[in-house]
Amino acid sequence: MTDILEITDLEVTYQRSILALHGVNLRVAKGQITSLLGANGAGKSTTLRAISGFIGLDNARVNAGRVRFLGEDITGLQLPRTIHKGIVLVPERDKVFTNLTVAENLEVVATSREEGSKWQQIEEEIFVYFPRLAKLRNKPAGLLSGGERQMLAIGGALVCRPQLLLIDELSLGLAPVIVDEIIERLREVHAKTELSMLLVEQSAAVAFALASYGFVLENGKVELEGATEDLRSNQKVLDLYLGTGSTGRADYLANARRRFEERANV
Amino acid sequence: MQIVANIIVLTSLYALVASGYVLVYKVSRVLNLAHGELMILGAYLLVATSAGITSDPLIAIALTAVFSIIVGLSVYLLLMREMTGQPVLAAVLTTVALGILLRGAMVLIWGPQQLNVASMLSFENASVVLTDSIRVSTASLWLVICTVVVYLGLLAFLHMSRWGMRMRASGQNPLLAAQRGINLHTVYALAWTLSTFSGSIAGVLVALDSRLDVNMAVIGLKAFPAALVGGLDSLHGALIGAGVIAVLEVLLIHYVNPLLSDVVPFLVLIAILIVRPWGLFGTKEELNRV
Amino acid sequence: ADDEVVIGLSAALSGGAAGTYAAPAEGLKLYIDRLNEAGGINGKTVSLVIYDDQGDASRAASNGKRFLTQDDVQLIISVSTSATFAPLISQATRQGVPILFAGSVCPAETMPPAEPLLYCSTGFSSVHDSIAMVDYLRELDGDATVGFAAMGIPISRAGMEEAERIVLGADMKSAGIEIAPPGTADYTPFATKLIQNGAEAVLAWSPWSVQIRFFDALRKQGWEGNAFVGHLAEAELEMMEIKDPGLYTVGSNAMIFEDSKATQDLVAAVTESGVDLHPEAIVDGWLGGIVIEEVLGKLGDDTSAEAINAVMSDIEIDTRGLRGGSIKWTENNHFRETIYYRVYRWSDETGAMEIARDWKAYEVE
Amino acid sequence: MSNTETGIGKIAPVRAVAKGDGGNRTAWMGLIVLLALVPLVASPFHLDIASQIFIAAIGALALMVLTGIAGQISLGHGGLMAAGAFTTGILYKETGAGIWITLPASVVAGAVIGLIFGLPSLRLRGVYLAMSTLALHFVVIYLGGEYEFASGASTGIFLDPPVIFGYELYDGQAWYYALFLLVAGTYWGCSNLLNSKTGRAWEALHANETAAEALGVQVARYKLLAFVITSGIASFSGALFAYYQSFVSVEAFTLFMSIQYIAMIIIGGMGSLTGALLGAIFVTLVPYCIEWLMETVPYLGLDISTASSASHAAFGLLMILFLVFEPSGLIGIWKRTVARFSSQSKKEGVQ
Amino acid sequence: MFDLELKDIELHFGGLVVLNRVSLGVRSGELLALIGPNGAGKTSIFNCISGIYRPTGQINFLGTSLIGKKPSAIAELGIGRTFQHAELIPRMNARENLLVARHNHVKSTLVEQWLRLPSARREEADHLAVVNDVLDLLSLSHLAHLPVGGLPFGIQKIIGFGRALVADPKILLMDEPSAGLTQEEREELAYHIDSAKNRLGIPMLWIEHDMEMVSAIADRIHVLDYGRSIGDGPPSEVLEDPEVIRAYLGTTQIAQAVDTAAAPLEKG
Ligand SMILES: Nc1ncnc2c1ncn2[C@@H]1O[C@H](COP(=O)(O)OP(=O)(O)OP(=O)(O)O)[C@@H](O)[C@H]1O
Ligand SMILES: Nc1ncnc2c1ncn2[C@@H]1O[C@H](COP(=O)(O)OP(=O)(O)OP(=O)(O)O)[C@@H](O)[C@H]1O
Ligand SMILES: CC(C)C[C@H](N)C(=O)O
Ligand SMILES: [Mg+2]
Ligand SMILES: [Mg+2]
Repeated sequence: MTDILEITDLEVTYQRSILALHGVNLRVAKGQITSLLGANGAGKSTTLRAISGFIGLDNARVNAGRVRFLGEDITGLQLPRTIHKGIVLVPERDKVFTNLTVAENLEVVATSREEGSKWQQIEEEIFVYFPRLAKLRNKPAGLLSGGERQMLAIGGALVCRPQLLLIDELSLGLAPVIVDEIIERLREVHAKTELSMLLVEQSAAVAFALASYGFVLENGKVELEGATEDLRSNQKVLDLYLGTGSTGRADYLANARRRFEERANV
Repeated sequence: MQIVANIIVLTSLYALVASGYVLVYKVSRVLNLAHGELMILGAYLLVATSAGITSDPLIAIALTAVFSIIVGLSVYLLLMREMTGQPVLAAVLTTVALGILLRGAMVLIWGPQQLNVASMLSFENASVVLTDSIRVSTASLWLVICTVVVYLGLLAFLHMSRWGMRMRASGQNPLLAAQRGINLHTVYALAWTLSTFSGSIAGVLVALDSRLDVNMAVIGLKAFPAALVGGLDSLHGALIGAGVIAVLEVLLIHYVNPLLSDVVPFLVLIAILIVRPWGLFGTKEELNRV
Repeated sequence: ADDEVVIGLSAALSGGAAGTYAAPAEGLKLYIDRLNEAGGINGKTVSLVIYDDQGDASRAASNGKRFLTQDDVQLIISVSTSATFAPLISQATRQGVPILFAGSVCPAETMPPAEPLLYCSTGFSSVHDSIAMVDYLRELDGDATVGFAAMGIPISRAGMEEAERIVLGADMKSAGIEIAPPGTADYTPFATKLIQNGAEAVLAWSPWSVQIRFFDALRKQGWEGNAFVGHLAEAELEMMEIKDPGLYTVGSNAMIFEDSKATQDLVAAVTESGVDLHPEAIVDGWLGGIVIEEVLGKLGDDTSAEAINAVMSDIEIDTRGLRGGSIKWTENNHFRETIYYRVYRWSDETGAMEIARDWKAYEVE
Repeated sequence: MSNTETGIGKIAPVRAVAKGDGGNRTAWMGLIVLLALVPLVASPFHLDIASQIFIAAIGALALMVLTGIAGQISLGHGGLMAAGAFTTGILYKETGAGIWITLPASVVAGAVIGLIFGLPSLRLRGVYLAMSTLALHFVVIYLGGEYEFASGASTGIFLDPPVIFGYELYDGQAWYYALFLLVAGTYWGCSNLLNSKTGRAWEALHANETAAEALGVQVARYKLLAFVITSGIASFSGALFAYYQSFVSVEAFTLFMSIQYIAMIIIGGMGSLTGALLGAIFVTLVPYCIEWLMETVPYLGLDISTASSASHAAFGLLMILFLVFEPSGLIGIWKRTVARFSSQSKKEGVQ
Repeated sequence: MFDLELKDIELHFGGLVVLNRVSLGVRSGELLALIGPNGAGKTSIFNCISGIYRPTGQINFLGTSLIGKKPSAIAELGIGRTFQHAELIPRMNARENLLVARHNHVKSTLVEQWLRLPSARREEADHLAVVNDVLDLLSLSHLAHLPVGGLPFGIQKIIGFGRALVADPKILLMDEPSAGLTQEEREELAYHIDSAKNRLGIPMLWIEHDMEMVSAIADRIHVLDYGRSIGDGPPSEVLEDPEVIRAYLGTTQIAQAVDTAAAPLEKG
């Protein structure tokens, strides 16, 4: 099985001084969905953005390490050249152009050569994946709900014809029912196109529902990796990300109280 | 009736200058306070071409257009590009600094004296008799024509071409635009180039119509309320804003006190903005949602 | 040292007004340089300290402080806008250092009754120019309805108000004063108003660029009357370009085209110096130099500011053909006792500049 | 949750991170002593520059509070200074009033104008607000000009040196000390305000008005308060300017002046009072430095007027270089230097 | 009786009906969870209570009507709130951010503050003590001196929670306080919410998507669906309600993923 993406010892700093990643190693297998789990500030978003390329706007820089995409070294490659290589990111926040309509949000991405009927076809394809969007076609994206925005953002990313799709916080702030729908849609897309994906998630449940392999990031380093089945039975993952601690099912207050007591005893 | 003609000419001037503000603001939220100087630089470029390269006025003007495009592009590539990612206020101040630099440089090169560009080009700025009671100068007539053409061109470009759509998208969310494969630098460079180009046209025509000296850069300031009344990111807003300001200015000069023509447009601007904080046609910027 | 007189020159060398003032300032420097090269006057050399004030009040204020506290000048010369007067005057008078306006507009304080320390040798002056303009206009066409074009700065407005008063007092009709604010983009609306008010002749006294744009705007609307403007540094060159016989300048400097002995000397000096200057534009500065030469010539061993002031308050300066008559300063009058005006215009017949009326004397009251 | 339980009531007051007075007490005292000694050695010319810096510093502090802290962009700063200068000038000319009347009157006039021109800020943001404050400039200049013209003071209004407790404030040293005290007082007052409820309310409405309002900050009131207080201070510095230069005229207050003040707070470093001081120093000094360079560097064959346009251009260029290469402002350089030193000394300590 | 009561609230944006005759109430000492799909109008309800949006209908808090009042005036009545996106002041540190929330408790006058008179200084120290207590309580003290802009989002949310607490609220509105937190942090947050409720005995209104957390600590749940109320009652009842399941919870693929270790995707 070939890896579409391979990251070795990646180090990233913000504002020349804040070290966000120190030595991340991860791989994404071609045609597979891989998940990246981790706590807040672990560096998940930073990892995705380092892959898809920073722009001058954020004062971030890759200091060390390599990013290889389809065997080619793309370390430090800037936007939008990474897009032309086939790496597309759905960001965590601000993921749609609120002043453009849904259709324009999709259209703005297409290259100038894709005129007329060809473009129509691309658009229809997206509407097949996300039928909800078809109805909203002429609505300014600023009026969409969170779930609709997420779908539109994924749709917009798909129009870029990615070979590797990066999604940051797929389920953040979305209702369970919407999360279900999006998972379903992504599965469809994946089934049809065998698109390789790297998903960042807080919720291990969502990650495990989609991905076949996973990495766990902690404090800017990969702490754990493995096939989803293995991760799922890993005690640490259970504790940290699934909340199925010793009591089996989450007992929020008891767990917290226990930890407070432990801390107090130290 | 002459008053109406005066209003139309002044509207065209302000509108042409204001379009430059709008273009740059629309894509980058940067208010280009060096626009007045860039406009005048266009006229000085005409002086330079006609003195140094060709004496044929038409070729000189065409060459000036090319040079102004080069100037716009270089301003972006050498300067404003460096400001991507900095706070908007810093970018705005950079344009102020650019203005100061350009002023100094223009005096250094072309001297502080007022130049008679029309006579240098042997362009006879004849008075054109439109009706018995209406006369305008040839250059003002050109000014009106150019403004119409520039506006039609820009509107078509922004709303019908994909690059126009990209400019709108980049203005709203640059990071996402980049993440969707839009080359921000191309978009910004395009905006600066178009803006400098239209500004230069205004500069050349104003210089042909009256004279040329660096002080005329203040016309940039006077076109300001025009761009704002309409809404800084709306092209047709700028046109209407220019109309409002020009009407006010001409009527104040004619019927009230000309000294108020500096003050009143700004007061009217405030009044309009208080009713519509984003100008008559500007996009309502996202309220703070919490 | 006693054999050196330190003079401070604050001038609008850059900035918006440099078009009018940079050249005279350079001319003055040129004159002084020549004096020094020739060994100075009366055994004294002049050390000229020049600071740019950009025509800006705050800068002039710090220039003034610098002259007085750092350079210890004995005389200050101003070749700049009226905006710079107040700071210079307020500081210099307190320290008892005289100021010579040589190229700047003459402030009212130099005219009778004159302030003790302020002197003016400039060839234009808003109120007196207005008197001469109206006078000439009446000779030309006593029935004309007269319009006035001013700029929104105090000195220009004052001049035009005075002119209107004289016109009305002489039973002529006024078409009103149009005041264009600084930074006006288009003078057409102002011109329209003057035309519609029936102006048959127009008087203007303001910075050259404003006078001339007013005039352009009038002509563009097919107006065919005569215009009378102040004779500022840019005037001669521009009039030769405009070639409009209806445009008259009224002022007290001679023009270069006359090719008189005085102007020939001036042109020769400029050519010899190799400095890139238009002789036409530097006359006021040159005359400032002459004033200094004459004053120092009369100065004894005491080169203090008081001594210089004492000399200046009672002196008659030969203008060597660059003006009509001499500049005579007395205790009470630091402008001149008699001012001579000449009127110039372009002549279509000869295809050259001509003197429309030769020197005429006006008493200064 | 009550403080008596935990007994941490006696913690030292927080030092603002954002406003950072950046340094400890002894350093400040040292600096103050040093500055107090300056007039003993400096030439009158240098004292004049110092005084110009002090006047600029007061104005820059005001603008920093308004723009850098409360987030309200203003291009009307020059207009406000003009308002102060004219209030003083007119009062002096018409009534001969002394400094104890003219200065407070200028502050009040500035505050009132600030209140009026702060009103649009309740609706407008960003450049739109900036433009509406530009109107302030034009209005004040128009009114001042009409006064000058009507009163026949076409060369401007002259002021005699102010008399304080029978002592005439005229020579450079006296002004130096007086202005120095006023700057220190303004800095101290502003910094107190910033470390209080008021300053925090300004920061809050700067960050997000809606959220601030929901936290109980009366956004409208605090915005206007920011305008009133800072306009009062700006107007005060305008009055000082008038006294210091002994004249008032509309032509002294150009739009360029407002832009210079904006330049001061940006070059100094947004959000920092110390930055405002650094910015005032920088912007005031630069033209002199350029001039000095042009004099000292072997004569480039420039005639005088070319040289001064060149210095004009150089000022623009320098500002550009600064903005491009040091966007966090002088205070950023300062903090980095301090950080480097302290981290170095820490490292050395470990070794 | 309800401490806070909303009756027949309606809210429109242009043509969009955001809230359609919503009524709900919270008692003192009660934790009411507000759930519903994205865009259901949950945040809008908070904004109506805070006075940021102007709905029609009635909102009464402890006998005072909130309709038509300004947000700051409403906050002064003791309504504390956290925001979906934290909305901290990025340049300030955590301590100062919390001090901002003491705004309405500061009594010193402008002049006292300006001149830093002893009275102002003393008062400042008192407020600081309250703030430090809360920071301690939330184990945030070690971060208190850092500008919050650079802190992870999750920490910012907890600081936001602290900011609401420090204002001594008479009611607490929390907008998705757990979004962006890890499981561990969620458990601790749940603990803090629960203990604050018990200690202060105030009513609390809480928007949440984490159903496990909701069922663990909420006293009652109110369900919104596209601007309408579709359920209200104790967690056990509401979460079993077929309509709620249809509109909001869905067929819970996620639960399956966790519980039955659903097979990974066929591919690969
Ligand atoms: N623009 C920035 N400037 C400075 N530091 C930053 C910036 N963006 C992120 N960081 C820091 O980098 C680290 C990693 O952040 P990142 O956003 O990658 O985390 P994450 O795992 O995506 O967290 P979250 O779950 O909150 O999205 C954090 O400590 C964060 O504070
Ligand atoms: N200021 C506004 N202008 C226009 N539409 C708005 C505004 N505020 C909210 N809406 C719309 O009202 C609807 C409800 O929004 P609200 O933010 O209350 O949802 P929510 O239930 O909090 O959703 P989420 O779970 O995603 O936070 C959405 O469709 C939203 O787009
Ligand atoms: C008419 C002009 C000579 C006036 C001059 N520009 C000034 O401001 O003083
Ligand atoms: Mg993230
Ligand atoms: Mg919400």
